[in-house]
Amino acid sequence: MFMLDHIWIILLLPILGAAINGLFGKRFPKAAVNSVAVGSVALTFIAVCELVREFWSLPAGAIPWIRSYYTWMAAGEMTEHPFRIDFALQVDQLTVIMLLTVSLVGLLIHIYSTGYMEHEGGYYRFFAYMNLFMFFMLTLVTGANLAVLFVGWEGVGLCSYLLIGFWFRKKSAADAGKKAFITTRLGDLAFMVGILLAFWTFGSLTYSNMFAQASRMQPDTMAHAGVLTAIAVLLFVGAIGKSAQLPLYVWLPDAMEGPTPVSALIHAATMVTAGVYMVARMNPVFSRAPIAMYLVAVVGCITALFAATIALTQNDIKKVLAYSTISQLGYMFLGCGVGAYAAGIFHLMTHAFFKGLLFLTAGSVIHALGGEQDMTKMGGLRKKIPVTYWTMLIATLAIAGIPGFAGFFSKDEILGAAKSGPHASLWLWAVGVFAAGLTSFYMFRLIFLTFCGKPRFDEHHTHVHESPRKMTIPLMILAFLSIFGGWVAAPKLVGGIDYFDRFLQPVFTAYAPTQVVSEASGAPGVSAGVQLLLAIVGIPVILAVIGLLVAWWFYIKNPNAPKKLARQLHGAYVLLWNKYFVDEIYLVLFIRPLLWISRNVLWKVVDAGAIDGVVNGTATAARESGGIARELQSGNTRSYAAWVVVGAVGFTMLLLAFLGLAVR
Amino acid sequence: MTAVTISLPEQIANLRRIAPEIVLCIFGMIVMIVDPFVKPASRRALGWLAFAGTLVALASVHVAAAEMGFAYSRLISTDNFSIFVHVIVIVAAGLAILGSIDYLDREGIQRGEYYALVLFATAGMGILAGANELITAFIGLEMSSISSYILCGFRRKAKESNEAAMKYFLLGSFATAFFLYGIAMIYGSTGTTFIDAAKAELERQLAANGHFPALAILGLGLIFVGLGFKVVAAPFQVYAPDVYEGAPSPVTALLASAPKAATFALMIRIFYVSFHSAGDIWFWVIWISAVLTMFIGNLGALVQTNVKRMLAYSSIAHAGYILVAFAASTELGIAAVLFYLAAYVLMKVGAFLVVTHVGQEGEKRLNLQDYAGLGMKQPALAACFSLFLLALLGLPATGGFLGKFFAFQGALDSARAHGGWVVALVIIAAVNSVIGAYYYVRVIVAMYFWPQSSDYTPTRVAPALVVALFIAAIGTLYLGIVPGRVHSLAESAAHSLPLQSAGSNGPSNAIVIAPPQNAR
Amino acid sequence: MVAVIVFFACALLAVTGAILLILSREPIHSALSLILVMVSLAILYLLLGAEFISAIQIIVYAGAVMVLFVFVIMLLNAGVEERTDFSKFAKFVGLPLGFFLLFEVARWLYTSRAGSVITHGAGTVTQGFSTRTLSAELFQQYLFNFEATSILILIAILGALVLARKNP
Amino acid sequence: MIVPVSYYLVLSGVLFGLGVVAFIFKRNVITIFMSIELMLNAVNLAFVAFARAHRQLDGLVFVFFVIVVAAAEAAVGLAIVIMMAQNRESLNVERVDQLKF
Amino acid sequence: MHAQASYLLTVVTFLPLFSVAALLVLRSDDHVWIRRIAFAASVGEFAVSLLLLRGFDSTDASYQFQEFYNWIGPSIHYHMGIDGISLFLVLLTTFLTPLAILCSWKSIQHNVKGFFISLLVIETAMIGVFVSLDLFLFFVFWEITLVPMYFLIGIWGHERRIYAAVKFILYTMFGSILMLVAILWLYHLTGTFDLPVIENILANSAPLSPTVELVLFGAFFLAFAIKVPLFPLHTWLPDAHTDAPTAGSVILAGVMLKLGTYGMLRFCLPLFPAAAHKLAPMIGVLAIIGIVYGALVATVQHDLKRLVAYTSVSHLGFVVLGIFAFNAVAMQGAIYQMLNHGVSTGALFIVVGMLYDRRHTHEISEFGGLATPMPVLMALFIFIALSSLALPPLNGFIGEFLILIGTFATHHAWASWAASGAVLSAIYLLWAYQRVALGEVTVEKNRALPDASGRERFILGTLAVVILFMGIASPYFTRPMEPAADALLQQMNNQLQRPQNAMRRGVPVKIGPHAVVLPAALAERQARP
Repeated sequence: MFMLDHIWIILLLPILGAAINGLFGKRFPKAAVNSVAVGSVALTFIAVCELVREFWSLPAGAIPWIRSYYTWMAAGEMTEHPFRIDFALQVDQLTVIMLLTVSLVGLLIHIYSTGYMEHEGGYYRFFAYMNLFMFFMLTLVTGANLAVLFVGWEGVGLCSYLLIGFWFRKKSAADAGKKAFITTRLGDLAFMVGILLAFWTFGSLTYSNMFAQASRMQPDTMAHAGVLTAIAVLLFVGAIGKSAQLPLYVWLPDAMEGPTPVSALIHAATMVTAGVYMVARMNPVFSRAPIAMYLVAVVGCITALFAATIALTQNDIKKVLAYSTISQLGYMFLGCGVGAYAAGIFHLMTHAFFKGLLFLTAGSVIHALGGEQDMTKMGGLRKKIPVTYWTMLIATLAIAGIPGFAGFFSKDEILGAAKSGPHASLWLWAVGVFAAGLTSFYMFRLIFLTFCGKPRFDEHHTHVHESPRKMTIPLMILAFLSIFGGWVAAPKLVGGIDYFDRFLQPVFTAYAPTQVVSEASGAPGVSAGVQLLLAIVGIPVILAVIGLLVAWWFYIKNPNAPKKLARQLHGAYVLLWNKYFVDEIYLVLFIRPLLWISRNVLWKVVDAGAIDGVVNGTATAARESGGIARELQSGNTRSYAAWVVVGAVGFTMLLLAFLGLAVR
Repeated sequence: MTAVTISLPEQIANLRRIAPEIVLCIFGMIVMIVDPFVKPASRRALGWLAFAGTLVALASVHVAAAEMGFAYSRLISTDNFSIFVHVIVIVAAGLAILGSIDYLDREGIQRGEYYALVLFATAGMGILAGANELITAFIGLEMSSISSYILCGFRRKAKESNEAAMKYFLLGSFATAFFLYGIAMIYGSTGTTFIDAAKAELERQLAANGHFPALAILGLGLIFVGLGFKVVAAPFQVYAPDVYEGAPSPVTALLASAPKAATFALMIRIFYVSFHSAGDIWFWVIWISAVLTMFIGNLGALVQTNVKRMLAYSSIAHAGYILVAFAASTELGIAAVLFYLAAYVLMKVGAFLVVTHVGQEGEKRLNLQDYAGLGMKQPALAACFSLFLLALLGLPATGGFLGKFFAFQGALDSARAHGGWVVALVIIAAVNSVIGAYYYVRVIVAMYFWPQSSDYTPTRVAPALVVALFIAAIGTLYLGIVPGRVHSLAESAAHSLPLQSAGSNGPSNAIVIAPPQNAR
Repeated sequence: MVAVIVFFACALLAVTGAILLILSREPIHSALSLILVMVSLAILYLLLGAEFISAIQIIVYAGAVMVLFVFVIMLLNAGVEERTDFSKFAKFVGLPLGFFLLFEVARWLYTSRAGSVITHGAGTVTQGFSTRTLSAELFQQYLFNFEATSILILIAILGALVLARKNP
Repeated sequence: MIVPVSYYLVLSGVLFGLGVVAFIFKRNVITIFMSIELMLNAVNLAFVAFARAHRQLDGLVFVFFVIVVAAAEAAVGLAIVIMMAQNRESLNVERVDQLKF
Repeated sequence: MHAQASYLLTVVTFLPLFSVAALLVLRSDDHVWIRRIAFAASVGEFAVSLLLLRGFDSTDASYQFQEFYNWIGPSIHYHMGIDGISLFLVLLTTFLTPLAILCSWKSIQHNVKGFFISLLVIETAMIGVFVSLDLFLFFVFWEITLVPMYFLIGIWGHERRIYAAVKFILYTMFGSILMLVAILWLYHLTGTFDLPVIENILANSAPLSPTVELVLFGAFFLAFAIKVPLFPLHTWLPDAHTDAPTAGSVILAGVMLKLGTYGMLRFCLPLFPAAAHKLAPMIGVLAIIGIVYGALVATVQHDLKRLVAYTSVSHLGFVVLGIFAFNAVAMQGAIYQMLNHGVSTGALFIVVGMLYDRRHTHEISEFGGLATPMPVLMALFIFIALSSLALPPLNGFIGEFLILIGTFATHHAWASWAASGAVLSAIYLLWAYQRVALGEVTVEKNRALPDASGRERFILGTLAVVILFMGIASPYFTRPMEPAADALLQQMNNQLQRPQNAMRRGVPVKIGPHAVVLPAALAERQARP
């Protein structure tokens, strides 16, 4: 039980790595930096495995397993409403899944990065940031209360900022980093208020206490329902920022300015899914707030479609993946929103595998082309970088939901829940399914544009080469996971048990509201074989295949068709190409007015004009009256004598007048 | 009328009670006698002699203090109050003399008469401080005034000095005539000119008629004209900037400090003792005058570029603050006035002595611009000046602050009697001290923040001046940090005045408690 | 009756002298008018039974002091007074208020308690007003003041010495 | 016929007032100085009248002192006038306004 | 109550002044030794002040290390003492001063002696403010802080230093002079200047009438609000900061602004609870306006130092909000935030000063891409900026979080609005950082700028460690504050609940080490039925 008692070791390892590399890495040789960085994450992974091993032998009653290490914040401890936050860590099924995903994907990406970043300046810095990120991400998932979660939550945001702006000399990179941080902070504002409200509602921020309180509340009563909904909505707004949902998704495409491993780790596999994790973690609250749930589902669903449409027209390979990520995150929220938290988390995990893989392979492509990201300048790479091609194809098949691949199982579960789950809604399902078709289309478009057809780059100048082993091995491992990572749920298709779901059920049922039935398996009364068939040739799959075919038709069969179509549907195309002008709208609607008001009204008018005007005006008035006062001193003795007489008359009259008052 | 024979011991006691005046006058005469026998080059020794005179006078204050009581058929009252003021006046004179020694050399007017006049003037102020009779006070006032007129014109060749002397003389005599007429009226309405006897008579008449004799009140008003003129209370302050600017700087130092202290002492005796029961009436005069004085002084100073003139305006402003304490019409108010005077004299003399030095030959360098960079060239001098300025500004840990503090405290203390008006007065004073901060601070700005003016070659600060500045600075700090002793002396001085008439309440040590809201 | 006539005559003379002092443009005329005032006051002092004061009024004031004035006027050759009017304030505020003060003071003096005492004509001098008692008062009761005035005279001498000497 | 003291007092007041008016009205230093003397004379008259009213000697003694002071003042004042005359052309006080504001 | 005689507070308060004496002995061109002695003195002072921590009983709400002597007359005492509120503020002062001295090591080249003397004098004065328990003594120290700061700005400041210095001193003096009147009025009402005694009298025997209380509260509050500075009284601050030398800004932002918030805690709330309650809504709104306004205006500044100055307006708004939320958590948060702001903003000013040392400008446009030539300095910059924008687990977060969570208990809307400050702070700090540090080097001169020297690394490193420590070990600080903060609120509540006419009898009030007997007249008044 060593690891269970010392969960903090999992956090310590990466932060140690970050500290060593950050403080001294500049003087280290690359190998040393590598071994510190990868070593610490590898050790973390091992520690996580050990933790999971020990977790397995825990009795059900001991879960969630909480260890509190020290008091982090304390105030008003002697009052009626003490406030105390312990630095406490928690292990339960959800944590285990997250820990495994994060540490494994993290490890693979670290290994990959040693190859990818080999020739970059600031090598040590990169790994210090990456380790720091691991620390915060692990803090986020292991924290036993919302405050510790918030530490990780903000910390990953910071690392995201640092890593996006890793090439800080590039203005766009620096801008993107800042945009990412500030946009997510906007969500965090609501998140913070949500935390405040949660604290004053539940009297604690520790999950177990909060949930116990929540389960005692009456969602039927207006007051309770209102406050629970408010908490849920506020927290979810935080998730919107962090997980790049509408309308705060704008930072994620820009975040692609960062090095590709960063995109893989942070902006695909782990950080952006923190919102999903949080919603799943807070399921006792969300489940009692149907309106919030519906909001989650709707936002997720619309984002899934919205981002997918933008992805259709993008040419930057990473941008496509970024929009794809937004879209897939939408699926996860859709899952959570319809009550299928397990499905959402399942998709989170499989997405971590295949989207991580997609980014890494994209990185490999870029690496191979010497930094080229524009797909219109690629093509025909299939033969030249076969490992990359095959692994990317696997990932694409996974994301497109082709049966047998990991993504198929998770997406299917989400869509299934949307159709028949506790909070099912047909239109959510329909939109989700349509988006799935679009996903298939743009992903295959990506594959075809990149790997098929004739090379559109200058072959003489660009020496295309397969990436080194340390990059390809992680690709292969992830490809393996992209195929088989979802198979734990496979038995369900034949009427068996969804092991993933069952493993996670305790987390979602422990405090679940009684009236909600959480089991959402396939339609009863139909034989296993038919179920399997229905699933495999279900509408989503069919749409996925259609998407594939359309992509094939457009980009292999008939390469001129896209341009023609773009010309025919000019308006739509411009709209999509420019990402619905959202960035521009934000600029005109919010940013510019805010800056203008700040500068020209608040600073120049209120501060310098009004307030200082009053202050300086007083000074001027004093000086003016000083001028008057000095005018008394005309230098003329007769005037002076007159003043004496004025005083004499004035004061004697005054005295006599008061005397008169006294007499009367 | 029977001839009164005075016993020898009584004679000696009388002499001891006016020992400081005697010492001052004797030293004044010695200076004059020695003067013809001293070579012009070594006349500065007369200055030291005169300074020694002030030292001996200071020592002789102890002699007087050991023999409290009325002297010379009650004309002079040697009490704690008079002793306190004597010390202030003599210290101011001593410092002014120290500041004069090298100044007179520099201006080429080193003459024994100067010192003699300073000593005589000081003796006159001493008489003012101790006078228990109005004609005695009048003579004391004239002794100090006439000496001051002459001292103002001591730089004979300088036109501004002439002008100052003329203005001061004419207006001073004018105001004195009012003062004298006031005395006549009090005499007329009470039949006496003794301050304590007048009090009794006035209170008798008050009891008999239910009101004060109008003539006495009219006399009080005219007395305020005369004395207000001397303490530069508005609207009688008009002459002050001109005279202070034109007079030789050490004389200004003396003029702006010592006579003010002595005259305030007399004012306290007249207003607080004789007219104690009319406090409700004269409060308003003081109130209005205080407000006018503060505003005129501070606002006028605000626009000055001539440092000497600025300090002149500032002394008007300070008269206003003292009047605030004066308005309290309580024992605490008197103590506050006395303490303020003690602090004020030190800082004002100190400030003017610095001006004396920086002015250089012919007092040409009086402008703010001439102080530019003084902080770098003569750091010690500038530090001293800053100390005095900050003290005048009322910064804590200096005497100036405690002066203001006690003044405000004394005034607020009388809130029971005068209600919100006195609070308003204090607030006005507070606002004024912020206005005042600006121009004091501006001099510091010039000294430290402005680039050094190139045409100024600093001259060595003469030892006598160093001693004077040192004393003034230490005194200012002493009064700021451990003012307890001086303040308790001031309190006992205030207590020594026969303020109370029979049957009236004790000094309001003013613990007024807001009445309970719904007391039954 | 004689006293009344004398009083009014002298009062008239005194006021006339004062007005002449104001109106005459030659300083020497003013000085002479002032002497007129002083002399008539001396007569009034007699009427009030203060012979000694009356005497020194003539000797010291009208005699010594005014001679000094006349002497200085002659010395400086002071010509016709220049009637400049630089101070509007003095003209429009000072002078009216000066007259106002005149009436005010006169009124309150008139109504005062002391004013209701009735004096008798010349020759009804009470015993106390003799020069002998006066000097006793001066040298016993007011001895200190008397001594102090000596210093005052000394100061005056010093002043004259310092200020009026020739420029070297 | 008898003369009340108040008559003398009124005369004193009138003279004092005229002295004040003269002080403000006159421009020549010497005549201004004379108006001060006029005021002092008025005071003296008041003193004597009051002494008479109170049947006291003190008032007369005061007059004595006032005269002495006036004499001393005169000496100094005239010395100042002479000094001014040495340094300036005019004895007009209105022209002596170098110090102002 | 600790009855044993202790001179520690006197020593801590006046030790810097004694070092001034040592400095005065030195020749004024002996810069090296002046610096060394000043630094050694301030470090020694810090070490001595740590003794306070050792002897402090963190479970005790009362004043500790009390010293009580007669000073002036019967009513003015030399009364010192600290509680949980002032303890750390004293330590903050003694901690920041050595760093301020160290960061002026090279940048001050003329009139070195005067500079360090000013710094040490100001240290004494500020500590004096925090430890005074006598209103008179408090006011003396309060005013004395102004003068050395005025000289710091005026002599060693930048372009518009004279305007800034004069504005600073007049602005603050205006507030404090009215406070003086209020102090005197309190004396008039109670007959003493001793804070605990006044508290007791006002609370138990002689409650103020609502109007008087409101007026007195206003006078005190105005002085403190100007110092804080609370919107709209803040305009002296940007000017003063912009033109102050680095050490001046550090002390000004680090400690002097806290004098205002400290004053609110120490005087406004306990003495005038009803008025504080009545006006709290208004003050809370002003604080929030300050938070948002300061942040917005900071965003558009093109002068880096002015930008940081405006952040103070924003951050101090949080503190005021926390104080006037009347909640134990918020109040502790506010006190803690004072410390945080002192450390973080002090550090920010030090960074700005280091840039100024190199380039002699504060214009952001003159920088750009500095991370290339000076990575270490810029890394420390971003670290400090993150602390300032309240990133967990750094110190700023704890303070703001505590304030928000406490405020939220009573005022949901306030807390929500205030939370927006966190977003805005991210905007202005990151934008500023970006324009300074990121991108290509835009000004050719900047390419060759040296990175942080050892001394600079030491200064910022120390601050960074403290920032981190305060972020992860906050109870170490907040727990000793708790009793004092609770007692304060308790006292306020008691007074608010007590009906005005319920006067307690019991004439001798035992407060502090000495039994203070009420003035006779008061006692007499009480004895009357």
